[in-house]
Order: sequence, then C-alpha cells, then structure tokens
Amino acid sequence: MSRTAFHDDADAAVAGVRDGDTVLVGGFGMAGMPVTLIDALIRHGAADLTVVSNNAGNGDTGLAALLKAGRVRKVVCSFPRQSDSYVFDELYRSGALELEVVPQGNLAERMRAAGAGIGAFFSPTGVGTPLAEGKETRTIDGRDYVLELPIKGDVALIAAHRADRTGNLVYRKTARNFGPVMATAAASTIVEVRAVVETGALDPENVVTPGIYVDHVLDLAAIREAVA
Amino acid sequence: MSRTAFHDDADAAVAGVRDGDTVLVGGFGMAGMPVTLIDALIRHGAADLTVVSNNAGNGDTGLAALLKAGRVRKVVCSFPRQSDSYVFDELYRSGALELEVVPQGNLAERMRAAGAGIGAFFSPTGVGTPLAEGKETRTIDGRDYVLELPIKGDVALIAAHRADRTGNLVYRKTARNFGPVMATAAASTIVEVRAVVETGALDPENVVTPGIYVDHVLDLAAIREAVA
Amino acid sequence: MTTTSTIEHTDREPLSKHEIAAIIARDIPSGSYVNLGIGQPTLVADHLDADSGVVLHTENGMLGMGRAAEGDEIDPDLTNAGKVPVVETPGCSYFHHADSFAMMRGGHLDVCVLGAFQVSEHGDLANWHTGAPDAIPAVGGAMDLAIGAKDVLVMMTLFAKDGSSKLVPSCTYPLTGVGCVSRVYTDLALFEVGPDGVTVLETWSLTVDELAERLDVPLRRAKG
Amino acid sequence: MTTTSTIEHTDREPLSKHEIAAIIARDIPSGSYVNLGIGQPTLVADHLDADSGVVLHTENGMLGMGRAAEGDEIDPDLTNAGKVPVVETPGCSYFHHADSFAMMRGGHLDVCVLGAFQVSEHGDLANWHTGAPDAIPAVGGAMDLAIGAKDVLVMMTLFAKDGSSKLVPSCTYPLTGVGCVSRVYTDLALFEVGPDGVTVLETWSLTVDELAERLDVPLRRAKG
Repeated sequence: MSRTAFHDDADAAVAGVRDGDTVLVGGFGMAGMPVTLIDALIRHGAADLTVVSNNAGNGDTGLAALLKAGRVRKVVCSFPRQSDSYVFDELYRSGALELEVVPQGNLAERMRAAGAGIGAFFSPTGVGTPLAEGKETRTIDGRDYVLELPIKGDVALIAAHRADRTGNLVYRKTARNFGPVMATAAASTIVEVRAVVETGALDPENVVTPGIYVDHVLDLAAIREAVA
Repeated sequence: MSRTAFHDDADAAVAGVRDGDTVLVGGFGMAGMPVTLIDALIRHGAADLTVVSNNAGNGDTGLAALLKAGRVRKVVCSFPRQSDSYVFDELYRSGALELEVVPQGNLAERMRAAGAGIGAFFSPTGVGTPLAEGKETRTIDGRDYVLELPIKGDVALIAAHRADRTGNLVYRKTARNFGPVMATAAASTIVEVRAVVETGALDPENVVTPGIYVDHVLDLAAIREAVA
Repeated sequence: MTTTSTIEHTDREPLSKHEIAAIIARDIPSGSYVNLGIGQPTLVADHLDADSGVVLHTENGMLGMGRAAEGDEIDPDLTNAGKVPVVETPGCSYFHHADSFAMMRGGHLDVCVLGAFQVSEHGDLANWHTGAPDAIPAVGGAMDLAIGAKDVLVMMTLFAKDGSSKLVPSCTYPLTGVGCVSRVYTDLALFEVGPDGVTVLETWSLTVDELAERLDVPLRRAKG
Repeated sequence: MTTTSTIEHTDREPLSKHEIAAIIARDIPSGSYVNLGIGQPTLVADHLDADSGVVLHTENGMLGMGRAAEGDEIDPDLTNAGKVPVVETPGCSYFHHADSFAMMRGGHLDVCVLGAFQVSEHGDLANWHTGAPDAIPAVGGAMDLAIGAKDVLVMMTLFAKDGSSKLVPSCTYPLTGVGCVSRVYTDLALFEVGPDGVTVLETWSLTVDELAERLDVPLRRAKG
C-alpha cells in the first residue's frame, strides 16, 4: 500500500546515502539516537558528509565513530563540546572538520522551515551575539531579529518507538526530540523503530509523524528475531 | 495546581475580552467551532473587535450573529464568501466591515509565527498574486517568496474534545484544525471542551495542546449538568 | 508534420467530467500522496483503484481521507475541505492546520488536482477570483494548493460557457499562482504546460490541428 | 541616603548555592511555567513547594518534568536537558524540539533560571563562551533560553575565582543575549538589572555600601 519501504537489514536501509550528502541525525544525548543506522552508515562508506545533529558525538561510538572514520566534512550542531567529545575535539582542532554552531532552537526551527517550505525566517535568538555576525538583522514591531535560512537534509536518520505499515510513527517520552522535525526536512527519511505494528494499531489521533514523511523503516525487532 | 481557570459558565469564561481586541476564532465549517463561547461573546458585548477565523460566518448564528450585532470592525480570513454568508456580504458591501483576505496556509502559519516568537517569514504562497501586492518579496535559493508577518491574538476562542485539570487539550478528528495554532498565538486562550477529565487521564504522549497555552476552560458537560 | 506520440481519439465524443476524472486517476502513480481540490477534482477519488495505494490529503488536517460518509457514518468532527462528512481509511492520521499546510507548502504531496478559470501556456493559474469589481474576494487554500505539490494538475472544461478558451496566452483573471501548473486535463485534450509552452499529449473528439484553430496559444505535439 | 526597602542581611554569611536556589524558589510565583538551565539552576527545583503548582519545562521536549529518576525509575527515553534521567509529574506532556523551542521563543514561559559568566548592568548575558581562542564554541540552548521567558533570572556567585566581579558595566565575554536578564541572584546580593541599570534588592553578609565599593557598576537602592 504505502510507498514506505520496510527493512530488516540496516545496510539496506541506508543504501541510498551518497557521498556529499547532508545527513540529519536525530537524538538528544542517547535518547532518540539512531545508533543502528549510524553503524550501518559507517559500514556503508559514504564520505564527504555534512552531519546536522544536536551534538557531535560521544566516546568512540555512533557519531564519534563516523567522524573518526573520516566520513564527515562538516558538522552543524548546537553543542559539539562535551566531556567525552574527544574525537570531535581533535578533528576540529586539527582543521580536518568544519563546524557551524547553531543555537538549538534555531537548529530545530531551520529544519522545520525546510520541511514547511518557508524560505527564511526572522528569529530573536542570537541577536547581538557572535552567532549572528554576517547575518541580516531587522527590527520588527520593536524587537530585533536575525534572518535564518532553512537547513534541508538529503537524508535523515532518526529513531522512533513504533511504525505502522503505512509508515506512521510514534515516539516515546523525550526521545521524540528532533525526530519529527528532521523527518520533514530531509528528501529521504530513514527511521529505526523498536517494532513495526500493523496498520490500524496506531490511533490516528496520536500519530506524531505521518507516513508521508517516512521513506525507509528499519525494524529492530525483526533484526533481533533474525539473529535469534 | 495549574494556572488554567475552569468554568461552568460561558459568560465567566469570556469576561476578560475587551473592546478593540483581536479575537482568533477556531473552527473549519462547524468542525471545531466554539459556538458556546461565541454566543457568550455576543452577550458580553465587547465591540470594535478584529476577528481572525477561516470563514466569516454562516447563516444567522455564531460568527454571523456577532457580525450582525455590529461588534466587529475587521475580519481577517481566507474564505468569507459562502453560499450562506449573507450577513458578512451585506456588511462588507455597505462598507461597515474591513476585510483582509489571507491564503489559508499563510493564515495558519502567521498565527504559528506569533505563537513561536518568529518576527516574520518568507512564504512561497501568494507570490505574484494580488494578495502579495505591497508586500516585500525575495528570491531565495532560486524560488520566490513573500514576507508575511505574525498574526497575534489578544484572545483565542477555540473548541477541543477533552481538557484535563492541568489545561492539557486533545481534539477529535478534523475538528482539531486551527485550535492548536490559535492557542499558541493569543495572549489569552479560552477553550470550550465537551468534558473535563482528571489530570492523568490524558496520555502525556497524546496531548496536542499543553496546558501552558490554555487560560480558561469552559466545561460544556458541567453546563449541561447544571441545566439538567 | 513529423511522427508524433500525441494520441488523437477522434472517434468519440468529448470527455464527460467523470471521464476526465478517470483519465487523471489513470495518470496518478500508485502510492502517491494526493490532494483533490473541492468541486470537480473530488470526482477523481471515485476512479482510483482500491489497491493503488494513493493516499488522500485534506488540508483541514488529515492524511488517509476516505470516501463521503453515509448515514450513521456521518460525524460532524470529520469532514473534507469542502466541509462534506467523510470516513477514515486504515493508516490515516490527523494534524493541525499549520502542520497540514506545512506538509503542502513543503512540497511533500506528489499531486494536487485543482479546478481553474484560466491556465496560461506557461502554467500560471487563475482559479480564485473572477476579478469582477463587486465580487467578494475569497481564496481559501487555493494559493497554498497551487504551490503545494510536486505536480499541480488542473481539471476543467477547455472552453467557458461563452465559448472563450480557458487555456490562454496570459491569464486575465487575478492569479492564484505563477508557473505552478504542470498538466491541464480537459474534455477535449490533455496538455502539458510550463516554461516551454503547451504540448498536447492527447485529444478527444478532434485532432491537434482542429484544436489549434480554436486556441490562441501555440501547440506542440508530444515527441515520439 | 533616603529611606530604602533594600534588605541588608548583615548578620550572616554569604548564601550557599542551595540558599541562593531557595531564594530564587521563593521569588517564583506559584503556578509559573519555569525552565531551569543545566548546572546550578537545577537546584531551584529542590526548593519549590510541592503545592506551588510550578510546572517545569525542559527544552528537549517536555512540560511537567519531575525530579531526577532513581533506581528502577531510570528510563533512557526520559531525560532532562542535562541528559540526566528524570520522572514524569501528573499532567505532563511531550512535544518535539521545534514545538519546544517555539514555546520558549514565543514567550510562553514565565521564568527561566540560568548560570552566567557575566551579566552587564543593563541585563546583557554572557554564559556560553569564555572567548578563549582555542575554546570550541558550544551554545546548546543558551541563546534560546536567554530570550525565551518573560523573566530571565541569573544564578551565580558574584565574584569569579580570580576575584573579578561577574556583574559588569559591559560584558567582555561573547554575548548570549542582549538586555535579556531581569534579576541576578548571587551569594552576596540580589540585583535587578535592565535599561535603568542596577538596583540592589537584598544583600547577604554585607551592606549596599560595602558592596558598592567592590563593584564597577553604579548601584541603586530599592525604593521604599
């Protein structure tokens, strides 16, 4: 029925990523982080990537491993520096990695704009700070704003709780975070879910991401079953 | 607990509306139309209002009755002309009513911008049409856009399905329409709900309008009980 | 004249509006997300195969809209954009108006089918206002729909009741959108419009040459 | 010096960070919607009365955030902005990041409590970057929080470890927000800042006059 493709193989789910792609990666800390898809992306080998995510990797796994493998040209994020972001820190300090720091709310809103067909918007966040330097500013109705442009992804890698066979998604608690926004902002959205349920099992009132935004679903439960 | 006020009296719910207010009125056709609150607003007597709603009233009831009572100075809507919009038609043609026609998506997005603290946004809708005349346009990344400003309400009158005692709202089917957006865009949001449920009865995952956006709740079930 | 792949169905009457709707349904790829404008475009739904996987969007906040509701199915909380009660389909979902128009404006819908007063040879659309000085302007979602799908299809009769063509060099009615229409489905012909002008893909009841005599816009035949 | 309503608690030590948190909690009106920045501001939650009706917002997508989770309560899907596992409170709700920051940016929160490197007498805030040339810039939600509440309160020690005042005529560190802070809660004093400069509302362990000698900004006493 639905155009959404369902996979029980992480490598197949990310097969369409290409060199040079802008990849939106969900998650806030570990909550909502698509770890299985990121690992598959590392195996896949796509390089020269721009990664848009809230952070820039922790420890040696996930995003940090992608960076360490030398696949990323540029990171767009709100908070790269963390206690265990040593992979990013070293690459950045050596000049091997470009960095664009974006306030977290502008990051979310710029992706929302990309998904919603908004060409640009005036945000009050960051006005008068170094992060607004070089950007157009304007006073509207007595308040100062800075013009922010959309951030569009070629691909989004996100994690959700459940998908139905139509591609509709629900999330769980604060693991929702960037997932619904990134799903709208990418040309191709790839989601790992803990389980796929039959169409009809999700209440239409409670769907957070409608299937129209979902291109590929990786069913983690099916992987586990295949292994078992 | 919550700052949201609960009422079993429609007149008390709308008591804070003042002459000259901009009033956002939910609903698309009859679905989601806050008919009890509109009737109370007519009794209340506030005048010189600007009404923002998708339509401009049907027949002799609801918004049409508010217009007929001479309380409205200006209507901001996407679709005033309907088969039974004779009250609006006559007032508009006689010059007694100002009209701003806004494409439906821009209407929703302009209220969303007001609620989200966005100073203005570039929309592709309406470019090159009479509704963009006099507005700033800009080509961004090869596409043409027109600059749209937020529409902020002093008051929103909306209808929802259920509220809990924290002011959280859920809607039902396509009666959701403008309600969640208007709730964010008004300084004071007044909601009529079919029934109030205890806090905890709504799943936190499924709340559509968090209580922070809800100032007054009119419990229609309580009114019915009081009458019975 | 060189070889052409334009199909000329000269052995029949012009299409009825149901037949136009069927032709549009034929051309919508399976699995598409589609918005059908109010009025005649709604008829397209009746001609979509049940197993086509086409998902209907209605701008008042629903994906997976079903057919018109009947009898006890009628629920005042569930209508389409024309305020007609409808039913759900499995896998449907609800969202608010800003999210619904974001879905449209963001280019996520594959196809939108609209009626029109006029379409220009370059795909400009006029369908919201006759320009009459005493008309009350009312645009609804027309301008959002016009720019809100990868393909915007127009469904209309080719000639107005006064005999004038609705496919024009340049719209004389106020515009709904600029260069937004990709195909025009009419009772007499199916046209592709855009930056390169008009290509005739198919005709009914007459030939391309006969059509060309009645229109003010240059017509090209489809390449073989 | 005229009569003043500035309260000088000279008979005690400077406030501990828990005591600063308690003073902030005292000043938050019941029923407020509040965001507590990561780090020390989090302590404010421990001093809010259970029946205050204060609702906590966390920018990673929740209203009605509860205390830190313990033992079996820990759920990796439920954390605060500092990535610490927390619990729900009755009436909580979840939303995505764009909606969460829209709630903040749109001015719907009543109070936000933030740490700071420096605050200027006019309410400019510097709390994201020391300006050191080799520092990796990381802003997180700081700039959004700075402009995202009706009242932005700063919680900090008044003097840095090197003895310099963090309440300054003009920030030397890169700004987080311009003119956004309304009150500064420190171990030694509570200040109001803004377009009219600095007003001392309350002091601990010293007098306003003693404070004035140690600061480079003009101090006013609260009006009686």
